[in-house]
Amino acid sequence: MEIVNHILFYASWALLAAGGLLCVIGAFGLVRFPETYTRMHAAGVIDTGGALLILAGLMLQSGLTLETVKLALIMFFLLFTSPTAGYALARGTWSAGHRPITHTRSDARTDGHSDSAGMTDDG
Amino acid sequence: MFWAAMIGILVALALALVRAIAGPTVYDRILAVNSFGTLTVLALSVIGFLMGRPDFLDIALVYALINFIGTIAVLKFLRYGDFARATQADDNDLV
Amino acid sequence: MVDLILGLYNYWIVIALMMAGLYIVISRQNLIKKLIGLNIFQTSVFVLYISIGKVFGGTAPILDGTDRIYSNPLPHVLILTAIVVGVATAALGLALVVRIKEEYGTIEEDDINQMDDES
Amino acid sequence: MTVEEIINIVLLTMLALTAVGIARLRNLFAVTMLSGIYSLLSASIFVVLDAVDVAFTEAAVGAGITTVLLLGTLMLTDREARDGSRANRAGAMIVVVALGGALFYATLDPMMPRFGDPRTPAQTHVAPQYLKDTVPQGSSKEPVKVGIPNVVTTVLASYRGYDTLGETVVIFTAGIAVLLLLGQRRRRRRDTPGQNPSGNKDADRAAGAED
Repeated sequence: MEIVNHILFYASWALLAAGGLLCVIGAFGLVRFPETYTRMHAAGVIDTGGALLILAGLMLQSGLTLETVKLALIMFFLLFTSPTAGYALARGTWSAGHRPITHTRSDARTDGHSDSAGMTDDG
Repeated sequence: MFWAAMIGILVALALALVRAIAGPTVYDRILAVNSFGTLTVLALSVIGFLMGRPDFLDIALVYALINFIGTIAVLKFLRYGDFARATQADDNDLV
Repeated sequence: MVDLILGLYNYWIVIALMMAGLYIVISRQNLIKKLIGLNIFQTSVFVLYISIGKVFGGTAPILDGTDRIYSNPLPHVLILTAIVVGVATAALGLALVVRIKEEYGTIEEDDINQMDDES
Repeated sequence: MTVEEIINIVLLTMLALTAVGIARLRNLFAVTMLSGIYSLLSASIFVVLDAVDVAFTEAAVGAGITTVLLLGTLMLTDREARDGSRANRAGAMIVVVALGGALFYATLDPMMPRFGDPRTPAQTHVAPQYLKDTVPQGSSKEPVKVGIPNVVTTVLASYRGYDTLGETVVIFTAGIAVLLLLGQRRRRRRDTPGQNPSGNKDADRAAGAED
């Protein structure tokens, strides 16, 4: 049993650290990526990778208790709601007239995401 | 050891806040608010364990649900200017 | 010095929030923006009360049978009432804004004043 | 410096930054989004400062209802706010900085209770009585007056029950007032068919004059 506890301890530590790292990576993408669709991809890293790893780490930490059930419920809701919200958001962005950038930076075209001036508000 | 996760979440919260303030389009802001909500849920879960009383995970649960409802309400508002309209015309936009 | 900053940081942030809320209420002409400013001001008071109730080493005042230090429950009760009343007044204010928009066609305060002067 | 203090400081700083962002932006939709973030952050701070009940309420009310109410208002009115005049903004800044400076000076008083200090008057005056009436103190076998484990509920429902009744009355009154304000609008729209609800100024003014 001692060994199993040790393994669980280190596994949860690794999961928590990896989850925190993924959150930071996703948030960096959210700030650095050029337009809404790519930023949506970065936010997906937070919503799936970061959230699931951190919640799994916490579940290993709390063992078979009520907390694990609550964490499982949170995980369940996040797994259902974040793809739905992401889909609705992508669809809203598309129908507002924004189009994804389908070329690399060297093409030097900039009309990809600024073709609907009415939707861009002040910074 | 919850510190590793907590630091990551706090940094991510700050970056999401930057995106929400910077914009530039409304959809970027909605995306940032959505990510911010998910990160808040994670932060609340980790804070519970960090402070030694993990029995307040219910708050995180409530947040996970309210965040989703909020995002859908915002998108419905932007799309139709209304919270309760039928969505028949939806499929014509993608053409 | 560090003790002073740590001991007073909450109050300073509360003051900053109060200033931001008051600035929005005074300087902006838009009525919705003014209501959001009032909201920020309100939240600064909430944070002040909850900060006063915190005790170092304490936990939330929900008993679990063990011997613990608990934070002060009284500010929590007061703020619980204040939040709910706050959203009721905010709803009333927003309804008034909607009516003003219908009567005057604008929600900018200076335009409304100008119209009142003309008529 | 404890764990809670560090998280508290980081979250409070972000809260102040969000407030400044709200003050600077003119697009009302963006302001609504930021006010959602603002209430999420303030609720996280309430959890760190041990006020879990307040965090629950703030989550439901602040992030949920207020955002939807603001969106509904934006739907019926404008989405873009104008800046105030330059003189107006300068005057506001002077007033605000003077007030903030005075408050900041007041906090430097040595009698000002430090954050988290258990010996302040707020901690020693009434609150211990409430806790004592709910918690069995140490080894004493004295019966507990109120048996509810959540002390906030105890105070809210037992000791300050009339307070809560008054709160309900306020909400009821506000609800009636909102219904009266918005119900009148629907009746008038039915009287003058074809009128654009958010329509041009003159038609609205004329309709207002008829009342």
